[in-house]
Amino acid sequence: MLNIFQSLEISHYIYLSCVLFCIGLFGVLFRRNAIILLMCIELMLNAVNLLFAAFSEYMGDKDANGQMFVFFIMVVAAAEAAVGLAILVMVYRNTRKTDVSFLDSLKD
Amino acid sequence: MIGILIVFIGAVLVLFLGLNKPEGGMKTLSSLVLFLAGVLSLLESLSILNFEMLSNWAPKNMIDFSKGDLMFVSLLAFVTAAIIAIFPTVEEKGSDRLGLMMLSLTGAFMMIGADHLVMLFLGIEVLSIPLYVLAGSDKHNLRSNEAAIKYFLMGAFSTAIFLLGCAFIYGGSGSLSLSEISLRMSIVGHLSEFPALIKVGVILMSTGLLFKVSAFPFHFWAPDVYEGSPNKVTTFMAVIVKIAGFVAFANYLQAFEALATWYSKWLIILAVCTIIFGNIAAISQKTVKRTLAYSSIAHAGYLLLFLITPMKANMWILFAYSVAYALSTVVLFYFNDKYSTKKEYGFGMFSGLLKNNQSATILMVISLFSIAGIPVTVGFTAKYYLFTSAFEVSPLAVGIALLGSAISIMYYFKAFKPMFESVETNTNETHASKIHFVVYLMVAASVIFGMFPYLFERCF
Amino acid sequence: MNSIALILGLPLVGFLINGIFGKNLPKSIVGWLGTFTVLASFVIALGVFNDLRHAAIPSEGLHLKLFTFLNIENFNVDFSFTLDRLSIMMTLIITGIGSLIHLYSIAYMHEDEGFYKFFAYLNFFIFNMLMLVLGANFLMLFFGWEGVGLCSYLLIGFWYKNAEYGKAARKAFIMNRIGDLGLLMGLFLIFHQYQSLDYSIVLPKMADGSTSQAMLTAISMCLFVGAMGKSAQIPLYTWLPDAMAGPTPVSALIHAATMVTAGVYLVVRCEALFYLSPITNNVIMWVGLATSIMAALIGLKQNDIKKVLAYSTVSQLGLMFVALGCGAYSAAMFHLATHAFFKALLFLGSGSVIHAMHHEQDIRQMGGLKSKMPITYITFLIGTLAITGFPFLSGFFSKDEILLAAFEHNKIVYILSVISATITGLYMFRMFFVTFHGTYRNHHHSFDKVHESPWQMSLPLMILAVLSVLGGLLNLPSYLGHNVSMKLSHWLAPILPMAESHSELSHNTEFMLVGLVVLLFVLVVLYTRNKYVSKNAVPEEDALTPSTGKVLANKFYIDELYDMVFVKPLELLSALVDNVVDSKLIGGLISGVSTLLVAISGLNKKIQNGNIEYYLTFMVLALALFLGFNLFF
Amino acid sequence: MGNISNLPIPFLVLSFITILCALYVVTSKNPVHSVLALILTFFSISAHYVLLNAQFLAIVNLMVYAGAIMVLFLFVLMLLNLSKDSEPVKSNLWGVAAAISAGLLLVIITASFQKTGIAIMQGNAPEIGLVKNLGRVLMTEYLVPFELSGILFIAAMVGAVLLGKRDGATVQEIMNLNNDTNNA
Amino acid sequence: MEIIILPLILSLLAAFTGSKINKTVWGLLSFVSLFAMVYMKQHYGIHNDGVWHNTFDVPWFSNGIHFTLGIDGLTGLMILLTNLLVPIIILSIQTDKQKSLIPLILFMQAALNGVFMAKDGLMFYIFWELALIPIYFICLLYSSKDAFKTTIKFFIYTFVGSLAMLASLIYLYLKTENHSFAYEELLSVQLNYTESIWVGAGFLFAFAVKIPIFPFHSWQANTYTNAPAQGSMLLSGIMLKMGLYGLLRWFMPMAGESIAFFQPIVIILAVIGIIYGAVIAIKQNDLKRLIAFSSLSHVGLIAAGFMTLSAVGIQGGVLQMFVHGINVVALFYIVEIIESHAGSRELSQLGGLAKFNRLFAALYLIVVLGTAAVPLTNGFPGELLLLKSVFDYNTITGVFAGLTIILCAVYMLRMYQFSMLGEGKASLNEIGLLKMIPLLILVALVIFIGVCPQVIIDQISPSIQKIMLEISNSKGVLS
Repeated sequence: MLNIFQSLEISHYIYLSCVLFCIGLFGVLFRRNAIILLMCIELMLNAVNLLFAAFSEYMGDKDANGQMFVFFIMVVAAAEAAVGLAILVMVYRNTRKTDVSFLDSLKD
Repeated sequence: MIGILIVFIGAVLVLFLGLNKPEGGMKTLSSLVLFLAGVLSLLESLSILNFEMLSNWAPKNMIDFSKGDLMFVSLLAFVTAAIIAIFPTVEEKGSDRLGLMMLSLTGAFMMIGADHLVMLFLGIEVLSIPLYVLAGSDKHNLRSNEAAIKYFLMGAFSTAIFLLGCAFIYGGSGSLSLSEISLRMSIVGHLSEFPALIKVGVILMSTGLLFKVSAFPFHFWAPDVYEGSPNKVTTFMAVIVKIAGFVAFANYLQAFEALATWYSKWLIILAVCTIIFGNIAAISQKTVKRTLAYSSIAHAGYLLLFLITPMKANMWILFAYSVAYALSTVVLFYFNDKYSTKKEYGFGMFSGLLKNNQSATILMVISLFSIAGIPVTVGFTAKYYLFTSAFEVSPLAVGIALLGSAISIMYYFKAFKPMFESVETNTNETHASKIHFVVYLMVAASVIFGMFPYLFERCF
Repeated sequence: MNSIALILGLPLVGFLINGIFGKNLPKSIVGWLGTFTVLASFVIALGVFNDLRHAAIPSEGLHLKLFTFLNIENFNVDFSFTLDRLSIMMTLIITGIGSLIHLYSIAYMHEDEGFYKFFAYLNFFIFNMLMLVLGANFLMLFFGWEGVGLCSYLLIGFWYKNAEYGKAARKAFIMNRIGDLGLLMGLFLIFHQYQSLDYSIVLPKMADGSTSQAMLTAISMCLFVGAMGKSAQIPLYTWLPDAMAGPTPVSALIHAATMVTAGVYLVVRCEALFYLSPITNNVIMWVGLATSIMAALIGLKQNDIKKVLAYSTVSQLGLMFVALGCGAYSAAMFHLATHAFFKALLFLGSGSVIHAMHHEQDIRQMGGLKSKMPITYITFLIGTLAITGFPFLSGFFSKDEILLAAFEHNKIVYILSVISATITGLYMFRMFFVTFHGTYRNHHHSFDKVHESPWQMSLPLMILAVLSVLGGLLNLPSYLGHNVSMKLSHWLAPILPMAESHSELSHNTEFMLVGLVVLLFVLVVLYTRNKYVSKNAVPEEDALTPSTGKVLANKFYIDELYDMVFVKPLELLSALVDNVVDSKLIGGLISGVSTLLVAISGLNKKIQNGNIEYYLTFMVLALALFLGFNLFF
Repeated sequence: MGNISNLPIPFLVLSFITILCALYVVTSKNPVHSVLALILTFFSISAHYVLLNAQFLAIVNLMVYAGAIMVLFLFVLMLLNLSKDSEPVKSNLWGVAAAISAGLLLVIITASFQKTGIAIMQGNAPEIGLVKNLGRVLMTEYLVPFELSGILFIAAMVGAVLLGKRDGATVQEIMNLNNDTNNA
Repeated sequence: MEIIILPLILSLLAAFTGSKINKTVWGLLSFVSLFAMVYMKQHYGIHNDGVWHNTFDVPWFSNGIHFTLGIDGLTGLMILLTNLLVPIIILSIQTDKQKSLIPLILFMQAALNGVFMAKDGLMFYIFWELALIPIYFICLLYSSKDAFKTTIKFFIYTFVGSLAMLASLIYLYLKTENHSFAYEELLSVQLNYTESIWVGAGFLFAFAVKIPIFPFHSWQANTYTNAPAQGSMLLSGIMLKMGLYGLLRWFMPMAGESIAFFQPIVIILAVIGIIYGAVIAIKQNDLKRLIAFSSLSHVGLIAAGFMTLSAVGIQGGVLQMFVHGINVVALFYIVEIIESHAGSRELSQLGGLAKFNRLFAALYLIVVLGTAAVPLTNGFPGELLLLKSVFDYNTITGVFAGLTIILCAVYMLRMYQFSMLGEGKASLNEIGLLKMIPLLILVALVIFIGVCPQVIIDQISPSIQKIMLEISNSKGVLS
């Protein structure tokens, strides 16, 4: 489609994905709202998706494996989001909080 | 495949038939279905039965159950059947919990049989997602809620890391199929020639799996989630997730056999750390459940030792250890569930058990011996096999593991003090109640397997 | 039946019957059984004695091997016995005096509830003592050695309800054990050197001069330590006076006549060894001398009739060791024999007194007993004269021989020995006069109740008195004529090949020395008679004793010293080791490990704090570390 | 690492937008803004997919992520009335710690690839990312996972229902219920 | 096999019917294994050739790990001791309340027989551990307050020891040519010096804890004190012998070259232990504690004797193992009688008991004398041989070890005096004649062995020679 790949290296996508992934990761560590945490995890997953797609392109030769994997990740992410939000809503119903730092009654 | 099929169908059946009935009504059905799945898998693994049609339908490149894998499938099916059978059900209507547990089990089967990273990933998720829910299934208990959200967030997080690892491996090896990867790796041959992508991928994927099996330092979720979840779910988590995780881990590492010298280096360190950490942290625990949680971390450490041995020929050792671990852990969680009350969930719950219920005492004693690895229980046999095979690779690690099992006595035997105490009070109703016959069977099995250990080797 | 087996076996049979069935037997049977078994042994021994006199080879004796005791590689010890000229002499003394004392005990112990036990113990003692002297190897000797120590323990503590007696008994046993350890080490050295413990193998090898001087000295010193314990020499003598807690016949038999002389026997038996180790000889001589003088001095101020005799025994034993140190083995044996006679006599006599006085032992509570107890009085007098060296009584000759040997050897030793002998006279006559002369001083029991003892008691007294008088005939000095003199020395000569035949002194010198001794004796008698009979002096109350006397009365505070130097520190050490080292240090180390583990375990609380953010951060950091570690190192 | 100036403009622009949006997701105080930023991120990632010859994925990404999942998030946010800046701000220390952790990981991961040689992307056949091709692969090679992902959905559905089911307990009751266990 | 199966069956029977049948019956029944042992000895024809005859052999864990039992003179003596003492221990149970000890004791008997007969390394380890389990429960079941702490300490301590042994065994196992745990195979392994030190240290640690050799003894006194008398008897009478047996049978031949390295260490530690135990025993007030420390002292001597590697030392040691078993069981039996009939085992509460029962006093005295190694009692020959061997090894250690005969007399006589003699505060209830019979048997043995020790030496000496040959083969150090 485009000739941009003439000068594009796979490493660029790796870096991009890693940066995205780590941004998500930073969010997970930094934020306390469970919903935002969930969103950050989605961001991390998307970073991985991007990487898979890039690798799929990089492999060339009609390799659809990477793209298939992205497909399945999306499937799982959807299911995960559903369950995660259900849990979140349940917790919120019981405690009126979505702040994870208050959930520390289970400890040594 | 037959296992997945039957358990899935069973789960759907249970879900629909039990829609408006109390959960107890579906208990027998679900454990029978699981038992059937276990028996069929066992027969298949012993080459007595053959389900060619099924295996022909499914392309081999995705999921492939070897004979050994089928043994694990049947073990997990049996154990889940036992868990469902011996633990009490909730009073609510609807059999969602049973159904979810069975669905989760199919995920475990997928992990065991996975020969493709997609399959492995999917298996992990099918195993985990119902578990996130189950952990929080005691909806009105804040502790259960907390367990669910902790488990979910950390689980999802580790999944992301796992997936990043998958991506790197895909990028490094150009394939997602484990056997394909293995083939390509063996052609490349020399260690230094592997792209760094693969090593990073292996580490990241391992992190995801180490999280699942709750190995140090990715164990943080385990004590909290174990404590907060309902007892039945905790048991399921402690046994099924761990065993399935290790089988998957072993299968997946086998694909990277060419890297064995490299990965066994850090696996040894991890194993040693996990053993030391699990055992030491367990000492100061006050509640039985948390103690068992840390004990399961320690067991993860022992099992990590397995991963440094030549795994292909030794899968039966993993099996033996899984049997030992499953039998004793289930029984101990059962007793914890049976005797703990709202007020007393520490070791005091066993106080005066000897006086009130001698058979329960004996069962507990044998299970504790088994989990502590004292002969002639299966716990010893399994540990013996495991340590002997690991000894050749790293005597030092085995030495520490031995020390670890000595430390473990400190907390396992804590239960004996209240048990053998002479108490003034009259018969304790909870203590005096009958014990499920399956528990007897399990304890008997742990002694029999302990006395005739060659059964394991023969079956593989 | 072999006569050795009979000699040994009869007392054993007596012990077993009395010990097992004695409780249910009438006292008369028990007593006579005990007596007759020993008497029978004596008679048989006499027969053997007769045989030995006519034996073709004088150094040879009878042998008896029962069975192998131990046989491991080259360590081979048999349960075997030998009866030669030396052991027959000891056997005769043991069984002879033993049977007299048995007879005496029938009456003396008649009232005691442990009557059967007493006879069983006595018989057992005789058996052990015989084993000691008859054993054909050092281990047999050791058996008897420990056995008599045991019997001594049992008999000292015979009145077990009295805790003090029990303490004395234990003291005796433990002191003996200290000596035994020395003996045992000597045995090990002997075996190490000669690969055997049999006399027949070891003794000739010792004599042939092939052993190094150092080894000989080491062995002999070890054996001497054993002898010190058993024969109550400094520093191991303190048990003997305490041993007087036992019934008087026991004191007579064990702590005067037989057991305590075992040390002398041992040295004589190993004559070759000791003869060849001059260092040890010197040590023996000086230790013996010191013991002799010290005990004599202490004896001066003792008021317990038996204590006086006990210190006298220690003193006499010291003299015997002086003789041994000087190489006068036959003189030592001679004194051993005569001492057995008169000391047994004295003890039995004192027993008779005690019996009459209803177990009162303090001489200050006595006095004027001669009228009431004529037989006892006369026999006691004979005994006193014998021990103090009244001319031509047994003690005179035997002591003289020792003094001569000392004179020959070392003049200083001679002078000190003479002093010791003189002090003997002082305290013996002091005791004698205070007890039998003067006026009766006891207020608890009236004088009328004092009575002469029954015949079972007086008969042994009389026999022993006769022996004390005639005992000198055994070994008359050479100046009395060649035919009658030195019988014992000649008898023992084949057993003692190394010891020189002495008497290089001219008879004149001997006469002069004897004269000196006699003169001293007379002075002593006059002095004491003057003090205790004419002036009727009575020893002061303990509190009033002047300071020098106090030191003597308190036995030089040796017991206190031992208590301070050995017993207390040991007890302190025990408490220290138990409470500090064991529980705190070693026990603490082990429990410290578990405490440490628990403490480390508690640290986990900091990390596992329930907060998911921490968990996630830790996981990420761990992962980073993990990756970094793998990729960079 | 290649020279940035050599990179094609579309890639650079897209990457810039993606990272910027992602950062906004993470740092925005308002959850709704975060969601919207995340949707933007997904859009830009979809554009990347198009660049990478993954047309189907680009569409699916928009539909599933930006469409379904994000709407779900928004829905929950609205439902729980969390649209305002309810989240207490974490201390800077936490921010630093999190940044260090994440940065460390990033540095280490990227540093790991220093040794990986510069590989020019080969370029795929453009038609590979079309639904026709992907569908074929999905129904042949990936049939099993495809079927089995059904189990996943059943599980997720049952789970969500189980948790979402109302059973009439009020907050107060739940609090009471939990009090005794918490205190014990 | 018979003598493992028989007690096991009896144990199960006792567990199920225990409450109905008198304890004496169980005591008598347990004598059956003694007869079985005699039968076995006849059956397998032990010709005193020193060979460790196989009596039972089936593959077990895998082909290299067999269930192999064997018997020779040494094993024979040890199982004789076990099967002789166990009935006596059962008969020593005083009240019906303690009946539930019987199955545990019988189980223990089976395990102990297994330990002594095991010819396969792993089996040895398994029986070794199995023997630990019943004793742990015996200690836990009827014991005083802080029993849990002491028993867990005991258990973990010995468990750590046995794990060290397991590590050594596995190391040897992996070194064998065809991966086998058979005794002969393990013996034939050639190790270099460093390896042999590690392997030896593993074995030695296990045995040193069990024996116990100073300073690994800290579990001992408290465990003895807290355990019921039967537990103390089993522990000191038989279980300590496991350690010594292991030292002789497993450590010394397997340690290879390193034995020269361990020899002085063990001997010095053992000699320290001799004096250490004796010194502590001197001031003890609790009879059981006193015996515990005396035991430490006595077994130290045995260990030292073994490590001199001389025939005299080893045979004397084996003899003394047997003898110590008898003596210490007799002592604990006496303590049990005193405690149950006089109401206390504190020396400060006792005294003057002799007047109540002369027979008891006499038997007690004989046992005390036996322990204090008075000639013509059983303690003497063994101690003589041991002291001789230690003396020959090194004069100074010999002299220090010899102090035991003095110190032992000190504390044993003190113990006897303060409990039996004097005026006393305590009184002794009537002791049935039936209760005296076990004591009579033991005392008869005390005297018999004291007079004719050679009977036992003859039994063991061929097998000891064989073991010594194995030791010298494995390293060529033995002179």
